[in-house]
Amino acid sequence: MIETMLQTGMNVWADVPPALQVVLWTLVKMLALVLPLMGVVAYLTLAERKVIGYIQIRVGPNRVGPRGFGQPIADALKLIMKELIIPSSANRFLFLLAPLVTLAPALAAWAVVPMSDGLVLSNIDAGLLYILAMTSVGVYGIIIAGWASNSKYSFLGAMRSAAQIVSYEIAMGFALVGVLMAAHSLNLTAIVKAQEGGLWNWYWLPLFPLFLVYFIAGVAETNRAPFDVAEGESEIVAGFHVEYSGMSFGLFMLAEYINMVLVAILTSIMFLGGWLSPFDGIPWIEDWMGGSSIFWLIGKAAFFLFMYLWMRATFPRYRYDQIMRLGWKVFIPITIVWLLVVGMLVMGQVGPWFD
Amino acid sequence: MMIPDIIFYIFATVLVLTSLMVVVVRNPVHAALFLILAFFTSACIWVLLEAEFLAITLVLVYVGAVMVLFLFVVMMLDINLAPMREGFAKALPVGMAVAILMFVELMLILGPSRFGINIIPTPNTHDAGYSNTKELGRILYTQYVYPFEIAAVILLVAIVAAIALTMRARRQSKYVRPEQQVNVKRNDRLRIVKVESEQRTR
Amino acid sequence: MVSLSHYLILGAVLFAISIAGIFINRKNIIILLMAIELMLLAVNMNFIAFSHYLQDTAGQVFVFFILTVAAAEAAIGLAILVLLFRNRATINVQDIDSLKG
Amino acid sequence: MNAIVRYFKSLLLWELLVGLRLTGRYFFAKKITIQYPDEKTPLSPRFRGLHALRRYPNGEERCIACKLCEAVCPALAITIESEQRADGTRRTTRYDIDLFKCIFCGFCEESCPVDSIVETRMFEYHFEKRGENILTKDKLLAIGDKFETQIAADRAEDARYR
Amino acid sequence: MVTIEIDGKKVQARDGAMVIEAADEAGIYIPRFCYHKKLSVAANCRMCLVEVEKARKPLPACATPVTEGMKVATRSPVALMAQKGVMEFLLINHPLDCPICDQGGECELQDVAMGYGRSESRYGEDKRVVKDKNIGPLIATEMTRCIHCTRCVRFGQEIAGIREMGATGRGEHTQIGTYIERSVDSEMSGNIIDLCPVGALTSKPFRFSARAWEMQQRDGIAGHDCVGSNIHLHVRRGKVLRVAPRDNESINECWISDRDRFSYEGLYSDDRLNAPMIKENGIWRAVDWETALTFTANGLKKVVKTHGAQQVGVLASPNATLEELFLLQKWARGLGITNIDHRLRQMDFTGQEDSPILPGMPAAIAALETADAVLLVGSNIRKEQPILAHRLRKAALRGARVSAINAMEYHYPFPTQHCVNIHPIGMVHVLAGVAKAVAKLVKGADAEGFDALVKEIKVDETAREIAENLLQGERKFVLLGAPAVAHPAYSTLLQLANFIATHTGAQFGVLLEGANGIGARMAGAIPHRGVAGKMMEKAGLDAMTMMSARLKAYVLLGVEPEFDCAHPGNATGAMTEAEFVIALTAYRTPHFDNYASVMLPIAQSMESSGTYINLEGEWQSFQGAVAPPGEARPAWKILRVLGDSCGLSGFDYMAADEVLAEIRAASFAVTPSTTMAWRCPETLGLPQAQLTRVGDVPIYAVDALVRRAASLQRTKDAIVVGAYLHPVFAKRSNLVEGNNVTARQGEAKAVLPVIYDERVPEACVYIPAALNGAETLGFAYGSVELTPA
Repeated sequence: MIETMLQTGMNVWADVPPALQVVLWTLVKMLALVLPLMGVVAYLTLAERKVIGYIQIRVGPNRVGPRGFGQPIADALKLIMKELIIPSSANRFLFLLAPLVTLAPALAAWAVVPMSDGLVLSNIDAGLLYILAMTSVGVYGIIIAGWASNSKYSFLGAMRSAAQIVSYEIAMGFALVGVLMAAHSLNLTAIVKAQEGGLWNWYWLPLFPLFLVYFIAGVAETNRAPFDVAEGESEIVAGFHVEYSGMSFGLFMLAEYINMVLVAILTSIMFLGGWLSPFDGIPWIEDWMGGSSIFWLIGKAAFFLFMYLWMRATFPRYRYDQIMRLGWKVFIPITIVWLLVVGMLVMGQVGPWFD
Repeated sequence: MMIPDIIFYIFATVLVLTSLMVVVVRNPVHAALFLILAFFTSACIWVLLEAEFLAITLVLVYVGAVMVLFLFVVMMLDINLAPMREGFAKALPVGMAVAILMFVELMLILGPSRFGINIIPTPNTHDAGYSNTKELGRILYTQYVYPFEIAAVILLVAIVAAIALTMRARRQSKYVRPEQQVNVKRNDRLRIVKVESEQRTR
Repeated sequence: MVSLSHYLILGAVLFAISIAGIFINRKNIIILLMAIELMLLAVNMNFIAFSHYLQDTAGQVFVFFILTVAAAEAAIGLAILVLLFRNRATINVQDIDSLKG
Repeated sequence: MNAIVRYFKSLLLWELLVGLRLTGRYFFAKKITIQYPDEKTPLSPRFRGLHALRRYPNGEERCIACKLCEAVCPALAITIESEQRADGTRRTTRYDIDLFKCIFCGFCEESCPVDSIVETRMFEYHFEKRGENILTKDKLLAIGDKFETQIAADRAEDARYR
Repeated sequence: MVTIEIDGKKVQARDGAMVIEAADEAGIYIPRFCYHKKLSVAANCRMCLVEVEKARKPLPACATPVTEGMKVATRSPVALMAQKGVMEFLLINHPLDCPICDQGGECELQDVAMGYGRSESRYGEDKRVVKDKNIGPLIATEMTRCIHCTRCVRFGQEIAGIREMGATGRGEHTQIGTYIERSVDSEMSGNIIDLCPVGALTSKPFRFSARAWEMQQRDGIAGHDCVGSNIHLHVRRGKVLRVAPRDNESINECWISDRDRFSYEGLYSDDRLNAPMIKENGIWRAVDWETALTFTANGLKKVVKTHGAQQVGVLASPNATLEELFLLQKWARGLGITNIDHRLRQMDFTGQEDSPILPGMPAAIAALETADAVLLVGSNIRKEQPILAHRLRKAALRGARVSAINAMEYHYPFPTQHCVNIHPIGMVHVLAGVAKAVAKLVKGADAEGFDALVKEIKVDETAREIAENLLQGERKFVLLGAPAVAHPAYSTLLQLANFIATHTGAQFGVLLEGANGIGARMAGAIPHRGVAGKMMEKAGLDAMTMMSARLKAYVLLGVEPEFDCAHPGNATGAMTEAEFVIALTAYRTPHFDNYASVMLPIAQSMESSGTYINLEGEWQSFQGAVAPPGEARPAWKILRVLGDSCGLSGFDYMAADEVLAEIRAASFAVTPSTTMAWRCPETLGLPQAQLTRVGDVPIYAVDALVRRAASLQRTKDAIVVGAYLHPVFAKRSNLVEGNNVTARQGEAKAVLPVIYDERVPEACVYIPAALNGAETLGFAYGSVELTPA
């Protein structure tokens, strides 16, 4: 029975023209990436509220569904049903375009992110560059949103956000340069493969300063606390998306959380060996824990996501000039100095990493 | 027509239209946004030309940084647009005339008669292992290593120049250095003094 | 088939448009700068097209350098623009007619 | 030596880690959230919830339109219009409290010479349409009638402190 | 001047001044209840006790004259103890019901109690309760609250001139009231509301509607008589809630008449017009302003085009502001319309070219109280200009000799020497007699044709004495009132009065009806003169001729023709027959519904900015205190837009100030003056009718606003329509009180009840004008036939 169904399916598939086959197959792969991602984002919002609640000795949302697990669905429904307000003197087209411009690059960056060996939508050579390019495009959504809303708060938020993102992108780029120097490749799969061989072979150890800089810059890049001056509600209400409501606001939210997950995953890939098991090469633990797999990547990303929330619950918001100072006067010098160190290490073919 | 052709024509049309909009729209913000779209489209065309690295670099450098700067400046400056548009109608015919003239001249040289498919055939596509990035890197760091370093110096000079030009020394602004703030200990600021109580005088 | 001349003509069109743009937006420095960027893009287009069709990576190296220089030009140009606006409160080319430093 | 230690501490984000440890500890602390609709905290008799206008036992409304509450209201939430009623007494024709403006400070209650305007224990209310935020005289009297037992008990309990 | 020391401060005081006056002057506050600067000193509240050096007991500051070197302490322990003691006694019987008292928040007792009262009373017995009195529709009483300061009693006695309130009983049984249950009817009675320091006497229409702290106080000018009393409008949430006097020593001191105080009720009458309305095919439709103004402009232009501008009559109320009247005439004359008038009740326009340009009073209002002799001709001054009557009363009490010649007996609040009450024609003869007496007494007092004119007249004793009075003393006045202006021989009266004034050295004035009679002439809203009295080349028709000429179109600014015109029947007829009637009106009346073509809602004077010129020539500008209701707009704005939409230039004003500036520029240095040329009247004798109507306008019927002030209409001064006859005369004519009679004036007739009234002279019937029921009749002064209905 099942076999016949499979057989018929295969036959139908064979009849599809090859060009269309490629398109369809790509579409399926994209959906297979995006749909779970949406789920992750949805439950990340729940996790955020839960974690912060727990840290503040509360229990967080627990009304919708068992232990509050229906909350993201309820939130999504609420956002979808809410009225979409367009300010009367806003630039209507750009106002509606902005959320899409924010969301699209956030999703597009995922095309080159390897989930496991070979489990990647597009294994391109300049993957790292591509990711940098996509994340830098995301800033347009914010700028356009702030400008098109025709509101002072929005505009201030957008300007702050844009300046912040552009500034931290430099430190972030330098940190990644360290990685690519170490791995001799811009290809993400290759970077992970270069870290093979257990916890001590990963790049977090030789590139420790870059690791910290990358993660913190990632937090700043996503406008998350304590770098959330772009939407500092005590100063500029909600920053660039003050005027947004309903699902157009929801898209900004979505993009922000997708970027959070992306940064978490990229940090894992770049510095914590991606899907590699930390116990590679330790015989009995390796067998017991199972080998390298996507679950290791998910676990590592989850840790960084938790860090996001933990940091938000712990640190007060940075002052804007201090953010810029941190980006330009601390992170960039640190990365440049460490790039020199990495260069020397690579030249000297030091340790288990650069041989 | 093949699929790459269709893609080329679509992108080329978009590119031409957007670059037209860049020069004719009223609002500089819109012009900048159109320019961004133009860059994006040309990046796509470059991908067609198997220049992936440059395409991504274009997006990274131009779209990601330069145009942000442009937008920033355009939005921040409170520009009175009315005088900017004066003479628009007057200059339009001259501009169009020069542009058309130039286009016709270029066309005569660059037309299919010299660079058509028959004269220069489409090269073979590279095999799967080919990496444009690698190729470019190889030639850049060998043959063109000195120009590359000069370019780096130019960029450095540009950074310094831009900062030097726009830097406003605000001597009067007072700000605390956070690292000093953090390092302050109680004993630096606080001194507990024991004061004897006074005797009551009659 | 898309031939080299297709790309060259596309570049020519872009170039012509940016020339026209310089003519019709004579007063607005920002648009002028943008037109120059567009012009450089047209040049880059030609370089890449040639590089592709002639199978010579050197063309792409030039594009790389042009990108570098153009970025530097944009940064300094905008810096000057900001300085100008700060001092004269205008970016109208016709108002910038004083030679005094 | 101290300087070096300090330098490394800041480079390794020591202070931040201390902060994270603190909040991390609370992550596992016992939660004290009240499950609101199921569990409720006890309310003081002085609780300042929704407003009400009271009546005397014989059914006569207490309010005499002296407008002291209107005058004392720091948020200008109260609007009163008054006239001479047919029997010659001074009465309100309109007594509106805008709950959007009201800050529940309780001054109106305190200023009232006849204990007419009071704030009840009721705090679970909502609006569905524009204009519902205005508590009119009818609504206020209805609230007063509904909660009179509770209101009277609260006043009696609190009386010895006044 | 003496120098005294109050609280260690050296103070200069007038000889004979009381300590409290000196203290007030120096800004030192002494609490008081019974003392009032305009009233006599009673010293019965004892609140102002102060310590005076070398006096054994505290002395009342209000009744202690200053002496040189006196040392007064107002806040010494002795003084404070005395004041606190008095306060405690006052509060023994005063109920502590401030929350329900209308005075709460503006109560002198409350204020003083805050400063001098104890927080707890030591009085445990029952409090005194006093029964409330009903003293009329204007003043609410709560006599339990009375602290017996007797300000109200003294006001009646000293200011209003009629002792209406008094104190009965002694000690705790003292009560203030009207001895028998009657109302307080003085036309100034409202002032006791302000005078009462507690909540015993409060305003009835205002009762319980607002608190003092809720209201904003806006300045205004009263718009019902030519005095232009300064008032405060108390406004809350865009509504005038009450009116209070604003001190202006030179005009109204600190008093206002009840008419000015309570007329605001008319603003909120039910028939207020809230939106522009046009009549299409006989159906009224509320429209927006644009439609209405286009309709108006088109309709008027059509009439002008088909019938000519001479076929349009423009009538304005003399209560309209200077700006409105100016724009009205500018607009009308811009369209070529010359028929423009505001003298609605005047019948006799002969010699209008010679009559004074601005016939006010050349002296200041305050000068009236220094008068030595006054001759009132046809003036019910007490009901027409109560504030002037009060000034005259002060003069009369000082010893001025006041005489009056009227068509019916008026009760003045002051003693008069001669009061001649005679039918209208007789008035002329009596005045001619006075003139003849003057001519005899004064050398060279003659004028061309005067001898011939008065040949028939016999100078009787009264006339001679009046003439002699006017020849003695420094300041003398000959004043003509509104009944004189409405008199059928107004120009003769004017000439004779002027003759008398000129030759006795008296000042001669006309007390015009309406708030802005002078302003209307200044603005040029008069057919033969332009702005600032510039003679027009071609005079238009006067108000009365406009009506009898039955023009094709009329423009009415705040006029209700059936009440405000000299011949209501004729006016109604003219309106009904006209093709196009534009009514700029604040009210929608059945009459307008009947004949108007378009009704444009205008603001009343309290709702718009404007300027009034009072009879002494004082320009008093005011701002609108509240917004007009609904779509109504200030008339000057409407006229401005009308001017624009009729294609006239010079109507681009942004504010009323600009209009005013234009008038000021045009009328620079033109002040009221009553100098006029002598032109001998042709005859003194009009044919004596069998029965003459005397048609005074009652005090509460003078204009549209007052006619709608509900409370005023319930007072005794709101006169009932009827045929008022002297009982002796009525009985002789077999007319019985209460029976209905038909009054006929030519075509016009009305059925009226007969009322006996001893004030009406022989051969006259008093049928008040401007009342419902009299709007179908004819001239206010003229022959009338009465037949039992």
